[in-house]
Amino acid sequence: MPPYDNDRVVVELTNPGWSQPEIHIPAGGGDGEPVQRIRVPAALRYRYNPGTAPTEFLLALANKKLVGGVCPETGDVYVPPRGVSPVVGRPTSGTVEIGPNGTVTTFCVVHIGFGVNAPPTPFVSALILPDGAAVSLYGTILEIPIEQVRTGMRLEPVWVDDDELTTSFENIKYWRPLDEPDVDPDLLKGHM
Amino acid sequence: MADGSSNELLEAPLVIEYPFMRTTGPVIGAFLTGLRDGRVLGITGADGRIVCPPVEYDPMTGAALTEMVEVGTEGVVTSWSWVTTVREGQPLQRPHALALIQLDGADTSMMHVVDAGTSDAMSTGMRVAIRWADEREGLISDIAAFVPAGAQ
Amino acid sequence: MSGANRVAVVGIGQTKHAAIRGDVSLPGLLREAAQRALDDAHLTMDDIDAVIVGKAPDFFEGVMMPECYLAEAIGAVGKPLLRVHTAGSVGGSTANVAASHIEAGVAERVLTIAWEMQSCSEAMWALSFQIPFQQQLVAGAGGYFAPFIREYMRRTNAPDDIGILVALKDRLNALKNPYAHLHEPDITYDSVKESFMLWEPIRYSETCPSSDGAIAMVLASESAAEASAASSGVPPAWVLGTSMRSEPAMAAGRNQVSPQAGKDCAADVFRQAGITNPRAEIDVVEMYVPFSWYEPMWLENLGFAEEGEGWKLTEAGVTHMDGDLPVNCSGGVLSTNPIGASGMLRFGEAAMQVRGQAGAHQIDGAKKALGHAYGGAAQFFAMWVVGADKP
Amino acid sequence: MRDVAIVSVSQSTHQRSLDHLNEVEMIQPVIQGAFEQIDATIRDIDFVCSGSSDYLAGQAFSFVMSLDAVGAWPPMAESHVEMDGAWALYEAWLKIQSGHADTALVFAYSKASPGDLPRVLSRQLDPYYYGPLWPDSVAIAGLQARAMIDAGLTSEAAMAEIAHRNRTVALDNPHAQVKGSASIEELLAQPYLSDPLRVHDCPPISDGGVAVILAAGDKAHQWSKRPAWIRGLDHRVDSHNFGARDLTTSPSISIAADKAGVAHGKVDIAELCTPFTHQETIAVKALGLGDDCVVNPSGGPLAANPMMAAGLIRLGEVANRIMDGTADRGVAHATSGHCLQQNLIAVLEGEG
Repeated sequence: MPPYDNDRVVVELTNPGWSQPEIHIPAGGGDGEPVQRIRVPAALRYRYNPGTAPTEFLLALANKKLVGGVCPETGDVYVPPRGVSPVVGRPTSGTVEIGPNGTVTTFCVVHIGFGVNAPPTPFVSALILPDGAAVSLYGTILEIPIEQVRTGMRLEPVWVDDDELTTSFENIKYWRPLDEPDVDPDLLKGHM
Repeated sequence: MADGSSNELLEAPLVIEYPFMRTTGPVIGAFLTGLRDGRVLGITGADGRIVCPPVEYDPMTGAALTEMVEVGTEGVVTSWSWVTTVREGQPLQRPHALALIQLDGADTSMMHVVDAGTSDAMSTGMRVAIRWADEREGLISDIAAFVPAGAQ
Repeated sequence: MSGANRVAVVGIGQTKHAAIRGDVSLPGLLREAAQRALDDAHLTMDDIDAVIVGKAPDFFEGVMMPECYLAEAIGAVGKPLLRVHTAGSVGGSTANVAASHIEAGVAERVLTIAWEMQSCSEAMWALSFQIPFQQQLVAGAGGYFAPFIREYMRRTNAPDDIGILVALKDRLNALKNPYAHLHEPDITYDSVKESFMLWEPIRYSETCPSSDGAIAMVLASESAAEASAASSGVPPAWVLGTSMRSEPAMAAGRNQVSPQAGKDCAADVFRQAGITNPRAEIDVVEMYVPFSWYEPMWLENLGFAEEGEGWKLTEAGVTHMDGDLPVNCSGGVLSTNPIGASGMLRFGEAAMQVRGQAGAHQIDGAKKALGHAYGGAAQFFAMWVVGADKP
Repeated sequence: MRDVAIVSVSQSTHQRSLDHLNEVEMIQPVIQGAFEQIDATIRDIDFVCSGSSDYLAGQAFSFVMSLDAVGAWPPMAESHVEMDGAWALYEAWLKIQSGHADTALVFAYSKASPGDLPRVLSRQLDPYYYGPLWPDSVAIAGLQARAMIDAGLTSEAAMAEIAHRNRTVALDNPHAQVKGSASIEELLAQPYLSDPLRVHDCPPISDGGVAVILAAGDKAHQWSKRPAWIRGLDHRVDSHNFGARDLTTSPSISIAADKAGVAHGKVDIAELCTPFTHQETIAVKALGLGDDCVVNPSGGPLAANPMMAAGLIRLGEVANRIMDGTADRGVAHATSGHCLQQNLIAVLEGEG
């Protein structure tokens, strides 16, 4: 059962509950239950354009590549790039290819997944630092027992089949372990 | 270096959609219940004016209001504009008037639509009447539209 | 503070918080809190010079800039009305912005209200509807924060039941707070431990609920505060310091376990309040803890414990009501979470403590209290220190 | 009260649609522009406050991402209002008045192009009675215009004249989106967009942003030869119930004008955030402006109307004319909600 629905009951108020003041309603209404709660659907439709730097990132993803934006002052590579270095407020000076392999910087075990793309639970959701990047991406780790997942572990992305590649994050189906030595977790502290 | 040749413009639809649920409290609930029952309620304002649709708090002083009264189902257009570009969700999917309508017995106006056919049929001061929805469920849309009085 | 006019809290009112407040409309919810705050201050709407409101994203309730619609309900017609939005910290930020009206001398008495009616939609939806091209958040909202909790555990070697202790304490404290959303008299260590694991290490009973609720406060200048207190018989809570700090969501060198913005904000607010040893000088803390483990994490971030030592305070019972640094006597966010209001509830509960108003969850003789709020990717912080004695 | 001034103003060249930029990419050069004008950096700033709305582009937590454009690292004292940037400036001004800051960066922006703006703005209405009817913002403005016309307070010709003047002066505004105008007769020959409003009576839909830097006392003098001192600043809200209030007047503008001291001296220029032609008439009257006051020398929101920024731009336009010496005293106005429900008034003055 989705835990978030557990407590969704309309309360019967007791002290110190407080209702709006008693009102006087003129006689003559019907004998149905008074309206207490209404359902008002709303749909808003937008066009979505990701912006210049994210577009570069998405086009690269369609070619099974990861790119990040370079901070003009520190040289740190931000992924996904948004066009601006968040630490200096200046445009990133171009994009560079990073990864695609990476390192787990931290993770959790998910027992309640959301959306149609969620793998069967439990699964590991991790922050993964692509090689050459300064910050981590979220990703799912499969092909390894959950209890063996650890910070510092090396990973590679598993891409969708070539004929399914689109300009989408979903091109990376998940990440799986590489047979490489772990990275010292303390070196990853500022890169989550 | 990946080259920055992103002249390509990526675009996709983004839909933000939800079936919002709203608790009504006593005053709004009584008004919507009234619509379901085929009558219109107003509320007596701090200055004695009858406010319709009824509000919980006086529009000028903010005082909590409690005395609901029944008003008419016909009234007078106090202002209007003509909607030519009809949009999703509007009660009438053809050109119509958006109007402020002061119902008989009320001292303030309600915003709703008038199904007048053409803008030539609209004028400030014209009398209009409620055309009820076929199925009423306790929503503002229980008033399907207003129509020129005598035409409903 | 900085030579500005003194500010005090003279009225506090909150709603009964619940999953669905089926008895009130959206305006009625705000009004309930506002009227209680005014009654507490022995004032009326007419006495108020400005109204400052805050809530989390408009998508939650499906009303854009709802303060315009709510103007009458909160007595704002003909007055200044300001709407703050700083993500989860908004309740705290809103109180701070309200205080700045008095400090700046543009108002004598202001009403500040923060709220959320989560029953209008679902926060899980509003926080995670799918944006084209972007990554689907298959892990949900908790999946965003749980990895940082795991990293905290890794760095500190904290025992894995510290979160259970926090959840149990806060939910038991909530039993002493009649306004709290969750009242679970049968809760036990084992029931928390056995509750559904959501985002390991976070269990269901270690997460906050979704609540409808609002809180309002009346803030006043020194002379107005003394007049109000003389009338109401309840002493003011003097605002000894207010601070806000923000940092980017992602930055090389960011420490998401103990963000620099939180450290800077705490240092600033304690400096303003003349506090050099917060552990010794602060009597009670209302801290924004939406997931249990954030209590030990914030104890360190706020300077109440050395780095890596926060969990030891929790484990030793220091943060219990009978400990020497009680945290979240109200039951906290873990028991009540109308998102936009949750920060101001922390600020308001802190003020209730130094006014001696907290009833069954009162800490006797509380003189100085910290209210704390945070939001976004643990990147927006707002805090205030309130005291029983005029600065 | 401390002496606080606007010392730098930067804004976008507003456009109907900036599809290739995200909001961060759009606002960053504007913020950078405000710094470059006074040779300052974010390190010189004590407080940052911004204004934006998630509903316009359909971006939840839009302001979280736009913080990247500030470069808030190390962390900064920062806040955000879900309002026009003019109210962000108000919050920053309070921060300076209370002594917590001497300088502030204020910015605001929106991309309204991704959505159907007139429909999106219906989400501001009473969610029980009016939201479910999805009335568009132009038709709602039409109700107010009709009330003005019926009361004899304006006419379609007078409204066209206002449009003509604003669009014509916009030729001299490098940031404007709608520049130049057909003759009044030609305008009046156009069909209605939403009777009684024609296209020229309505604002364009714009993407864009604005950034302003505030400084107190000596710091203002250091950054500007002739700072635009904020001598009065107040804002007020009217009832949301526009079926219960007189739409032909604006009590909130009148109160704010009185509190801000508009009448305490000659007003050389006024920049009014009146997105519909008939609203200029309401605002001019409520402010008590005389015939010798130049109204909307920039072309106002009829020439470019980036939501959430348009009000702060009005303060910036007045400040620029004071800083460059073309005006000594000016009034700026910002608005929020339908039918001028909420209004802010600022009085700006040069030295002396």
